Amino acid sequence: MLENRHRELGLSDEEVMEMFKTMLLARKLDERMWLLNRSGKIPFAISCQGQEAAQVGASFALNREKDYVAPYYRDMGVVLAFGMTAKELMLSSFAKADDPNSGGRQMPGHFGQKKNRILSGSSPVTTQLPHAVGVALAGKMEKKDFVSFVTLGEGSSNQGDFHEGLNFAGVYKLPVITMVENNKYAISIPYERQVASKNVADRAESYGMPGVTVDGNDPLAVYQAVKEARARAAAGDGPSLIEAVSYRLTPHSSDDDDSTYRGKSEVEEARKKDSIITFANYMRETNILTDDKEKLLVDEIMGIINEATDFAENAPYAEAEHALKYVYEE
Amino acid sequence: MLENRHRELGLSDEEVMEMFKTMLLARKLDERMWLLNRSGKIPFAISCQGQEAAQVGASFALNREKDYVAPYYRDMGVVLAFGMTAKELMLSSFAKADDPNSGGRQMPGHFGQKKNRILSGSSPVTTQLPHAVGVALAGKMEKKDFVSFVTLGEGSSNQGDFHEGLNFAGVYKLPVITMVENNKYAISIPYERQVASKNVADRAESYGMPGVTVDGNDPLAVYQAVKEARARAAAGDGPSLIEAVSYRLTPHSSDDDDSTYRGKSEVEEARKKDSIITFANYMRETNILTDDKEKLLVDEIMGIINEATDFAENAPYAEAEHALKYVYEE
Amino acid sequence: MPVMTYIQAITTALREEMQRDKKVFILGEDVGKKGGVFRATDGLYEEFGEDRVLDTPLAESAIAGVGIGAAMYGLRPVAEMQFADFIMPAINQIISEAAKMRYRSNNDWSAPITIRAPYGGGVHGALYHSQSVEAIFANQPGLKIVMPSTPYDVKGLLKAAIRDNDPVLFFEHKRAYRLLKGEVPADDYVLPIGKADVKREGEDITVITYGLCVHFALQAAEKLAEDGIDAHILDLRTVYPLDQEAIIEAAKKTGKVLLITEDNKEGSIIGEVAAIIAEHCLFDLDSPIQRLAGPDIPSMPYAPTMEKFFMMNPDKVEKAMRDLAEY
Amino acid sequence: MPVMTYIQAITTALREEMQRDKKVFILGEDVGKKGGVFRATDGLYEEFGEDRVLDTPLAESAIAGVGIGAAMYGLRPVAEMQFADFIMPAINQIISEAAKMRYRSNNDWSAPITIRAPYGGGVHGALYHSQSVEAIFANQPGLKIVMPSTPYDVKGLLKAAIRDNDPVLFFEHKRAYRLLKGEVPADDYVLPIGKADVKREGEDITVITYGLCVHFALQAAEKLAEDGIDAHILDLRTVYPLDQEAIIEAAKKTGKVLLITEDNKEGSIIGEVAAIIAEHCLFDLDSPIQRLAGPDIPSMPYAPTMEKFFMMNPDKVEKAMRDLAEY
Ligand SMILES: Cc1ncc(C[n+]2csc(CCOP(=O)(O)OP(=O)(O)O)c2C)c(N)n1
Ligand SMILES: Cc1ncc(C[n+]2csc(CCOP(=O)(O)OP(=O)(O)O)c2C)c(N)n1
Ligand SMILES: [Mg+2]
Ligand SMILES: [Mg+2]
Repeated sequence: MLENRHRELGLSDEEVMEMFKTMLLARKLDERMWLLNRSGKIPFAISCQGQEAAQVGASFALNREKDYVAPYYRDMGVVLAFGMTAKELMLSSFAKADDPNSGGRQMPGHFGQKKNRILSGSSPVTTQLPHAVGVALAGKMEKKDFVSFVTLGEGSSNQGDFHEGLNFAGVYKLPVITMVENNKYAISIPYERQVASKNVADRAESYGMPGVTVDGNDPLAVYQAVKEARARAAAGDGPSLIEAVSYRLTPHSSDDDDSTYRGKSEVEEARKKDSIITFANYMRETNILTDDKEKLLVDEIMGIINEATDFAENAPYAEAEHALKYVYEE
Repeated sequence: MLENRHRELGLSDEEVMEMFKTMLLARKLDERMWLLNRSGKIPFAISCQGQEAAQVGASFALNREKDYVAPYYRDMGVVLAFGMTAKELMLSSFAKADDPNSGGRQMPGHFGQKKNRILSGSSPVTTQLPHAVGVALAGKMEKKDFVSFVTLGEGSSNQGDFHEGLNFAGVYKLPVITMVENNKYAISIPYERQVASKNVADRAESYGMPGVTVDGNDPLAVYQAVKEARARAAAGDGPSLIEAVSYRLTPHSSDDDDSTYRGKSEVEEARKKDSIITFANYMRETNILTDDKEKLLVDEIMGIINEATDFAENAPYAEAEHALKYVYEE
Repeated sequence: MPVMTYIQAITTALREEMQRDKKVFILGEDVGKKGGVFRATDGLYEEFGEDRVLDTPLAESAIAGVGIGAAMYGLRPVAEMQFADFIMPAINQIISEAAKMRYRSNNDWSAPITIRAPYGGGVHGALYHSQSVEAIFANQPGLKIVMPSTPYDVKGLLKAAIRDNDPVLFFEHKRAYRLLKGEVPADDYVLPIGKADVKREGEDITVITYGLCVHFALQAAEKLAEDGIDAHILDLRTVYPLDQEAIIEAAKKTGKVLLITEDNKEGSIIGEVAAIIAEHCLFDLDSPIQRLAGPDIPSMPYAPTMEKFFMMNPDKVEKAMRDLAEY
Repeated sequence: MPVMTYIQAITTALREEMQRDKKVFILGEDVGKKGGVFRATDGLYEEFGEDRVLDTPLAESAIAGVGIGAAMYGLRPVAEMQFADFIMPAINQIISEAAKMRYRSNNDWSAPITIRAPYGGGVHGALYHSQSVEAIFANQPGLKIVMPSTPYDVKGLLKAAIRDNDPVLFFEHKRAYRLLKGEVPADDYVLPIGKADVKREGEDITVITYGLCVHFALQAAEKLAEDGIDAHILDLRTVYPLDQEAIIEAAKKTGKVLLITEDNKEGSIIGEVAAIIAEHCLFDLDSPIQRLAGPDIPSMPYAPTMEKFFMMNPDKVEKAMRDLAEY
C-alpha cells in the first residue's frame, strides 16, 4: 500500500504537498540560474539538482523553528525549507547588496542567515562540520532542546575536519546530525577513487554513532532517517550519521564540463530516478497531486521565480567602498 | 601447550631470545634516561615503557632489511630493532653532534635515520602517517617489494591526518601497515574522553581495510598480526590497521606528573601485565630463558648502556654556528 | 597591589571572566583535570566543572572549529593550543573561518573566540616547542593577535580578548610564565587591544619590540642609562593589526630605531613595522632601521649550543642598542 | 620561438619534466581524467597514465603529506592544490614537515616536493577563490616560494622547482593563465630560484613587484615613458627567500621606490622588501618607500563593484607611479 508511506511517518497530505513544492521551487530556481548564467547575466551557478529530495526530506524532519543548520553549497532545498526566500537566493546569485547571505560578497551557494539559524558557510569544504558540532555543544551546555544539522558531499567526507568533528561529537554525545549527500562524484572523481569505505555511513562506527545509508531520491526515506536521528539527539543519545545516496544531475558547476569524465548514458540512467519525477508519481498515486494541481503549482512557482529574478536583476550592487566594512565589529 | 606459540608462528628460540633482548634493551635504556633526567644530566625523557612488546613484536614481523618505518616518539623498540644503536640513542638524549637522528637538533624520541630506513619524525602528532603512505605509494610505483610501517598513539588517531592518510592508502590499496599503540592515555586524557569508537581498530572499515585489536603486552600476538598484514600488503591486497593495547607505565614524559589525573593503583594493576615480566615468564616456561641466561643478558645490556652513556656524555655538542647549516641543500 | 607571575595572571584573568560571564568556557587538550601542561588552567576544572573546562580529543582543527561554532551560537570559548607549534592543523579554521566570519556574512554572523597558545623559546623545547608563529597570521584581516609582555598586560589584555566580539589569537611566552613577576591590580580592568604601550620613555634611541624581548630591552636600557644613553621602548602588545600611530610617534621621537623579535628575521612582524616607518617618517630618521632577530633557520635546535645561538637574550639586545646609539 | 599562454607554459614544463625523469609524478584533485579544473595538467593523464597522474581524494593534507613521503623516498612529486585558498588544510604538512625536513634530520632526509597552486583575483572568484596566500609561508626557512609573471619565467622556474632538492611552493596567477601570452623557447632551460629579474631598465623610479602586477607596471611604464618618466621594474619572481642584493641594487638605482602587491597590505611580502631597503640603503632614498596593495580586508568580494575596488589594475599602478615620480 503506497498510500500508507507518508501517513505512517505521520505526515499529512498537506505536508507532503509542501515538501514537493519546496523541492520543485529549488529545482526551478536552479534551472533558472543556469539559464541566467548561460545568457551571461550571472557569473556562476552551482546546483542542487538531483539532491532536492534529500535536502527537503531532511529539513522537514527537523524543527524548522529552532534547529540550526550548516548547509553546504548545493543545499538550496535546505535553506528554502528553513525560510530563505527565492528573492533572497536570486539576490545572492546576482551578487546584490541585499543578499542576506553575504551582501554579494560570497559566491552563490555560500549560505548564511542568522534569523533563520542558517550558519554562514565558506568555500573550503567540511569546515562547517565542526561548527555544527560547536552549536550542538552550546545547545547542550545551555540546556536548550534544539539540534544542529550539517551536510556535505561524499568527497568532502575525506577531509580531516570530518574525522575530528565527528569524533568530538561522539565523545561528547552531542545533538548533531550529519547528512552526507552522496551524489557519486566529487567534481570529476567517482566514489571508488574518493572514499575507501563501501558506504560513507560505515564511517559512523569510528565515532560511536549510528550510521545509515538511505535512498537520497526518496524524500520520505530521508525524512524517516532524520526524524529518528533527531529523536535520538533530543533524547540525549547523541549524534548520527546519515548518507543520502543520489546523483549529481548537472556538471559540478557552471564552470565544469562533465563530458570529459563521465558518459551521457550514465547521466540519463540517473535521470530516471530523479525525485522530482518519482516523488510526483508517488503523489499522483496517493492522490495528492493531480494534473490541475501540478499546473497551478508550477504556475505559482514560475511566478515566484520570475518576480525574484526581476527584483534581483534590478537591485543595486553594494557600493565599492562597502568592501571596507565589517572586517571587525563596528 | 605454551611451547607451541612461537614455533607455530615460525619463530625459533633464538629469534624469541633476540626479541626479548631488544625489549629489555629498550626498557633498560629508557630507565637510564629517566635517571639521567632526574639527576639533571639530560633535559627531557619520553618513554617506551609498557609498549616494548608491541614495538619489538611488530618490528620482527617486518623485513628489517628493506621495509621502511615511520615511528613515533615512544618507539625505542622499533628503532633498536631496525638498527639504531644504544650509543646513537644516548647521543640523541644528550643532544650531541653525532646523534644520527638530528645532530642534537631535535628532542629525544624524534627518530630518523636514512640508512636504516627510519623516516625522520617531528613533534606534531600523526604527520608521519601520510609520509608512510607516500613511501608505500612510491614503492608501488617503482614496483618494489618493501612495505611501510607507521605507528602512533590512540589519541593521535583523532587527528585529521589519520583519516586523510588512511583513506588515501585505502583508495590506492597501498602496502602500508598502521599500528596504533593504544596505551589508554593521551597525556592526561583517558581513552573514553578521547576516542569515540569502541576500539581504534574499528576505524579500519572507514578505509576499506582490515582492522584488528591485539594484546600489546604480548609480542607474539603483535608479531602474528603484523606478519599477516605484511603478507597481505606484499600480495597487493593493500593496507591494514592494527591496534596494540597496553598501558603507559610512566608519566607522559619527564615533564609530566601523572598523579594529578590517574590513581597509583591503576598503574600498579597494569604493571602486573608488563611484557618484560610476562614474556620472560613465557620464555622460562618454554625453557628459552633461565636465571643464568637472564643474568648474563642483563649484564650484557647494562654494559652496553653504561658504555653508551659514558660515550654520549663525553661527546661534543655541535658548534653554535652549526645551527645555520642545512636549511636548504648546500 | 598583588604580585604574581605571568602565568598566574593568565589563570586569574580566565577565572574572573568565567565568574563574570557564564558564557565563557575553556576547551583544549589536558586543560581540565590536569589543569594544562603548563598549569595555566589550574584549579578551573575544580571550580567550574567539566562542562565549562572541556578536555578535548587531540585534534586542533576540531578545537578551533567547535569553538568557532559555539562562538557563532553566542558563547565565549577560550581555546587552548597546547603549544603554538601545534596550531598548524587549525589554521584552516582560523584563517578561512574565524577571520572571515563577520566579513563574509556582511556582519550577520561573528566568531568571538579567543585562542591561547604558549610560544617562544629558551626552554629546551627544540624545533617544535619553541616557535614564534605570529607572522603566519599577521596578514589576515579579521584576526587580532595579542602578545603581552607583563603580568599586568596579560590580565588586562586577556580579559579584553575574551570580551572582544571578534576572534583573537593570544600568544603567551612560555619562558615568561614563571620567570616574570609583576604587580597586578586585584580589580577588574581591561586594556585596549590594538594599542602599543611605551614601556620606557627615552630620547636617544627607539626600541620597538614585544613579548619577552621587551624585558631584555628594558634591562639593556638600564645599562645604557649608566652610560648616558636614554632608550625609548615601545611594546607593540598587539602585533596585528599594528598600532601605526604609536609606531610612527616612537620612531620620530629619537630618529634612531631598533626593531627586535625573537622570531627568525625574514617575513617577521618587524618587517611590517619597518615598512610603516619607511613609509611614514623616513625623513625623520638619522640611521637605517635596524632589525635584531633570530637567524633564518627553522626554529631553535635542542642542543644548548645551538639553542643559545638562536635565542634572543639581554646581551644581544644590549649590543644592538649600543651599536645603534653610536651610529 | 613558440608563443604560448602562461598556462600552456605550465603544462609544457610538467610534460617535459615527466618525459625527462621517470621519478616525476603529479597528484591532486581532478588533475587526471579531467586534466585539472583549469586544465593545467591537460593531456598528461593520457600521455603518462594513471600511475603518474594521480587523481586523489579531496584531502589537501594528504596530498601534501603523501607527496612529502614519496619525496623522502626519492620521487619528485608535483602536487596541485586546486586553489591556493585550499592550501590551508595542508599548512601543517608544509610548514611542520616539508620546510623542516632537511634541517631537523641534520641533512639526512629531504623533501623535494613541488606544490603548485593557482592564486589571485579578478576572476569573480570571491573570498575563497581569489586570495594571495604567499605571506602565510614567507617566514618559514626551508621553503622557497616562486611566483612567476611570464610564460617564459613559468617554464624555466617550474622546471627548476621540480629539480630543486628542497620543497618549493609554486604559485600561479589564475588570471594570467589565459590572459598572458609570450615567447617560450622550445628547448630545455631552467631559471634560478631565488633571483629577481629586471623586467625594464629605467632611471627615474623603481617599481618592485611580482606576478600579474609586473604587467600592470610594465603597461604603466609605457605610458609614463611618453611623459619622459623612465621606470625601472624589478620582478621578484621568488618571494621567499628574497633576493636582497637585487632589491638593494634596484632601490639604489633611482632612489624612489614603489612596492606593489595584489595582496592586502599589512603583513604582505612587500613589507619585508621595504624593511630590507630601509635597513640597507635608507640614505640612498629620495622619497619614502611607497606601497601599493589591496585594502586590509579578507580578500575580494564577489560583487563586481567591490571586487574591482580591491583588485589591482593598471590605472591604480599608473597613478601610484606618477605620484612617486612627482614626489
Ligand atoms: C578544501 C577544499 N578543497 C578543494 C575544493 C574545491 N572543490 C569544490 S567542490 C569539490 C568537490 C566536492 O565533492 P563532494 O564533497 O562530493 O560534493 P559535491 O560537489 O559532489 O556535492 C572540490 C574539490 C574546496 N572547495 N575545498
Ligand atoms: C598536533 C599536536 N598537538 C598536541 C601535541 C602535544 N602532545 C604531545 S603527545 C600528546 C598526547 C599523545 O597521546 P597518544 O597519541 O595517545 O600517544 P601516547 O603519548 O599516549 O603514546 C600531546 C597532546 C602534539 N605533539 N601535537
Ligand atoms: Mg559528491
Ligand atoms: Mg596514548
